[in-house]
Amino acid sequence: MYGGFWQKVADLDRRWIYLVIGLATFIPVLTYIRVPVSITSEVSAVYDKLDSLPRGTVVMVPMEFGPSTMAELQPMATAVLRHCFSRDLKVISTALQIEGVILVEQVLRETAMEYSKNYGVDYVFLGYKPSPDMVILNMGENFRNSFPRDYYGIELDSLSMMNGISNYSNTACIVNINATSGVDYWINYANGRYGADLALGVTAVIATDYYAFLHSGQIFGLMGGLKGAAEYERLIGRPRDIANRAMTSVSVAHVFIILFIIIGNAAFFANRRKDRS
Amino acid sequence: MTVAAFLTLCIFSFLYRDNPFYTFAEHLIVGISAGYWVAILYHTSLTDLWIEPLVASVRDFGNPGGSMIARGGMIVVNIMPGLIGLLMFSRFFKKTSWISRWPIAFYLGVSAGVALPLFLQSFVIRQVAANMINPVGVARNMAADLTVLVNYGNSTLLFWQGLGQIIIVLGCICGLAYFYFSAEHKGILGGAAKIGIWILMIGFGATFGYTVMARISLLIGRFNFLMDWIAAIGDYFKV
Amino acid sequence: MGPILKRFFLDLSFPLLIFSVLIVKPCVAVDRKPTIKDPESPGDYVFRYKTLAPDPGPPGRLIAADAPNDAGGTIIVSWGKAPGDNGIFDTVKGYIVYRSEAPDTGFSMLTRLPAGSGSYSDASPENGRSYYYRVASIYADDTLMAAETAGAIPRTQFFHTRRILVLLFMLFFSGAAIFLISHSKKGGDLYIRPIAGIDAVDEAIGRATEMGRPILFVPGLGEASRVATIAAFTILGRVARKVAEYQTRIIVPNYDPVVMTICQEVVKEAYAAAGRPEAFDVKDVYFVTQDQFPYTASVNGTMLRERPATNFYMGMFYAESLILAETGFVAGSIQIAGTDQLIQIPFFIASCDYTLMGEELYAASAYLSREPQQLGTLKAQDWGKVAAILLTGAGIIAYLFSRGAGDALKAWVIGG
Amino acid sequence: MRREVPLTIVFICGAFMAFQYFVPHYASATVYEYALNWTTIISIFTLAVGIGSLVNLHSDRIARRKPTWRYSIVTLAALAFMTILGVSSPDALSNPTGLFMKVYFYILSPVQATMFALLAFFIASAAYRAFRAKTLLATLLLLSAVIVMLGRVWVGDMLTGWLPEGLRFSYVANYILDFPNTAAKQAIYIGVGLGVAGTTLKIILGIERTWLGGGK
Repeated sequence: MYGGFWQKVADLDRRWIYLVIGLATFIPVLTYIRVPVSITSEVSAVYDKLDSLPRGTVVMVPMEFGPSTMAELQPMATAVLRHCFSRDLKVISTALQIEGVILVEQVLRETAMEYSKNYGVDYVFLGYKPSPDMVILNMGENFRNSFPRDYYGIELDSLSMMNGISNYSNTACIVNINATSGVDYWINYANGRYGADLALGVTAVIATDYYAFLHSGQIFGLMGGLKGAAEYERLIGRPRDIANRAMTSVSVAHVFIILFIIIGNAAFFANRRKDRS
Repeated sequence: MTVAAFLTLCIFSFLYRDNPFYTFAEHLIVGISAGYWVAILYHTSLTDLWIEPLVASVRDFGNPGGSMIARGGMIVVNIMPGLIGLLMFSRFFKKTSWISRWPIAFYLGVSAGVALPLFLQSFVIRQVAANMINPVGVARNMAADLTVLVNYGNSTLLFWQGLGQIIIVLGCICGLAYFYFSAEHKGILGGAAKIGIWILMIGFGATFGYTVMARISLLIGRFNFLMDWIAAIGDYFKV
Repeated sequence: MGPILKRFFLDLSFPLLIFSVLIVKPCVAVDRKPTIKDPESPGDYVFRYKTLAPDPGPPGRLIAADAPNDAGGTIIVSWGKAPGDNGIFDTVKGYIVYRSEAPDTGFSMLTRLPAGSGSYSDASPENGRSYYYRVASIYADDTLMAAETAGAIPRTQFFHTRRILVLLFMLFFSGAAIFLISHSKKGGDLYIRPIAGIDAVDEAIGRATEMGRPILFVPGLGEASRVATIAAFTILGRVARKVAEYQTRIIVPNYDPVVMTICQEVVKEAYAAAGRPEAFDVKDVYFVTQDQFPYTASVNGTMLRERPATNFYMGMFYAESLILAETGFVAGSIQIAGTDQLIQIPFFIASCDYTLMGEELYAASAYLSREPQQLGTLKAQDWGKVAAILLTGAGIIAYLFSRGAGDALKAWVIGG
Repeated sequence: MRREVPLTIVFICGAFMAFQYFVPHYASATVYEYALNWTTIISIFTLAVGIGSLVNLHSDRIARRKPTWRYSIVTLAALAFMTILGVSSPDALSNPTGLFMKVYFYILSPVQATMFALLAFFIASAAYRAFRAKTLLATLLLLSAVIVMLGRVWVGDMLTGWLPEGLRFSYVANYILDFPNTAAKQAIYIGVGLGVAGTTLKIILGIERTWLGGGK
């Protein structure tokens, strides 16, 4: 009878699991309970760097994410941009992933509006060009090589902010928010070839891969997924924003997934013992 | 908004089983995203990278100043990439499809050439440089922390940080030993490879844990969206 | 729970989920406050001791120099910070950089930089001419001219001196690869250790024969030109050959039409080599669709219907990896995977019996095919790894001699 | 002609670009900049060709009345609709109230996002049904995953908050990420770097020719 129970557990219809995980994620979305978020040094390194720059410094925040990854990276992008704009840093941005161009434009425009920043004076959006590797290399020579005109079709030379800004060496640092494997190009080309000071904000899926570059000093900071975004929101003093709210769901869902792994394994070993005897 | 919510539900219906709603949504998106690509490429890339410099150099040709050859040369330089690119379309015709290898060859040659030294530099040499740790300094920090622990009973965790440095260097070497295929895994090499695979597993475990977080985040994003949709409907009925 | 109730819940779970929101939503007090603009930027808690600020003064020592290792046309101007520009006193408003082509007259403003800056790279000069710079610090109301002037001539360089190691390493690696490939082509023997996963292949096929069930080989979602897909072809050749010898059946569902054509060739050849060309059924190597999730759904269906004894996943895999491996596990098949997609490797390890990780897949392919170019490159990569370990060791030993030697070697390796 | 010309082009471009890295002279830098620019422009056409093949594929399906040909009509109609919408108006990409942007935000974006959101369900189901600690290696992997998952969220600290800092989940999770994980990823990256170098070298030298495709 006992073995039969474990057999039933092992054969549970997968749609029950879908239902459980759906509810485990969904109910916390409704409740808005907030949970504490611990701050890690790799995220605060990004914050400290941006926070130490003098007002008016030009930084680059290239954003490569599309609708499929916006749940993770849009909160992060918003938090970083809010920090930049609140500190009167000037922002140059690109969107080298084609699906996300309009999304990035929206994030940039709306955050800038929130801080009443003016286009061309406080921030510039260069937009999209195909083949990110070549574009990243080309921008290392001169932004105008890849982007004679910005996203809105305005010539770069007629934007007052771009005056005297020719390539990465005129920017204080690059905070690349990226969901694609194009991150490697930023490390290899922008940092490796042109020596740009680089930090990454990436999806949690690829975040662990970039600790090696943190260790080697090729990047100075690293934000991974919603957790990274939630930490950044805390650092800029906005612990009620979207990523922090989502951390509740993440917590509950993690617990359930761990439970699934444990129950699944228990059933597996119980059944195996039964098979043997 | 409602269209969006409907399509979201179409996709979620795949969880139940493969069905016409899902197939419909999928085909719709393939078409729309291709059309979106055309628009983005047309507006942001083709005109300002190729057509405008070309037009400008043709206009310059008429202006006096500079040598004829230089001005003519500029036209050639500006027209070439587009012409090479147009060769790509030869692949739609069976007889001429071999010509499309030329632009591919150019593209591949340039990107391979750029990548060769840079991948060696960033992925190999910089990682090696990171592992050139100062053993004396690390040992000193660890000893200091142990002294604090023995004398005051609390740790500054410096010992663990130092140990971590050593784990990185040895772990990396053992990992490389695991991926060393020129000798059988016996003796020292075998031992190193065994430690290497354990280290690799811990690393993959970390990736695994983070991936779970990423996937959950995407789901939360969708639920937040559905909530907004419901809120919007609520507002609509209120008004 | 009764079967009717179960069906009811399963079929209605999603409608219910949505419906529950509609009901729950108004009942839960929700804090949907729009985000409030911060009037003062956060993090700006610096106390300002304006009264204690030092007297205004010019910037410190001014240096102008040709930017090293470049095409020329750039001069780097650097200066010490002016008194009061240290992030605590807010008295310095910024700096102005002036330039002239004569040492003492004709200076014109080049750029204005914010407080805290200490250098500027001027990219507008022409090679071979002299340029002179002055930098002034701007205080709240008045401007102070720096007394010093510094000049430089921009030049172009032929060789990047800080990239010597990269060049050496590239030449060493290329040389090794070319040498080893040609050595192997001439019939020279290059030893590759047997890969553990390969032995598992034979065993798995034996088991399939015993059970009288087919074998499923999934060549991944990559195009035919990807390295992982090419490795998958080699392994497919081996598997198909064994399958033909043991007289079982192999099923290969494909995502890419080109990959399908090659797979058909490979399997056909393997059957011919095993002396049973008549046993090859072309319908078992088929094209499904080029849409990720429908493809996965179809392969899942095949697994549940045919209940293969062994599943092979070789090549490029993305998000579908865990769906496939899960279904295969539940169907009770032995599973052997191999991919170079780092993100998918953990899922395969957790749910498959054997996994070829990254380079192991290439090595397995080189081991089986004995093709000179695969063997030669793999060997050259091994040499590269040894070189990397030796270099690490050299760095650590340099530190044992003296800290200065270690730092110098490390800086040289990092380069620029 | 059909093989030699492309192989020569690859060799010249590749060898020049590889050595250009070590030669900062302005002549070499100028050629380098043009090469980059040309490559970007060529890639525009590569993407255009991709869209062309999509049209080919679906019109073929319709012409031959393949099983899913009705859906192919949907694809082609959507493509035509979006192209006309995007290309006809000059401010399609910057006007947030325009129809083009609306289609993007209300159709394209939610569907793409939802496709990926399905993975959360799949991962949960796989966690329950397939992730097994069958071997020592799989056990290590799952343990490390569980620690990292708990350490990243507040539950982990709630469970171990009473322990000294060095033993809390968040510290241990960070430790795993910072050290063993870094070591593993470094070893992998050194391998990847050498692998990429090997592949690009073979392409430049014309040893690796699969990109030429079949045919003569």
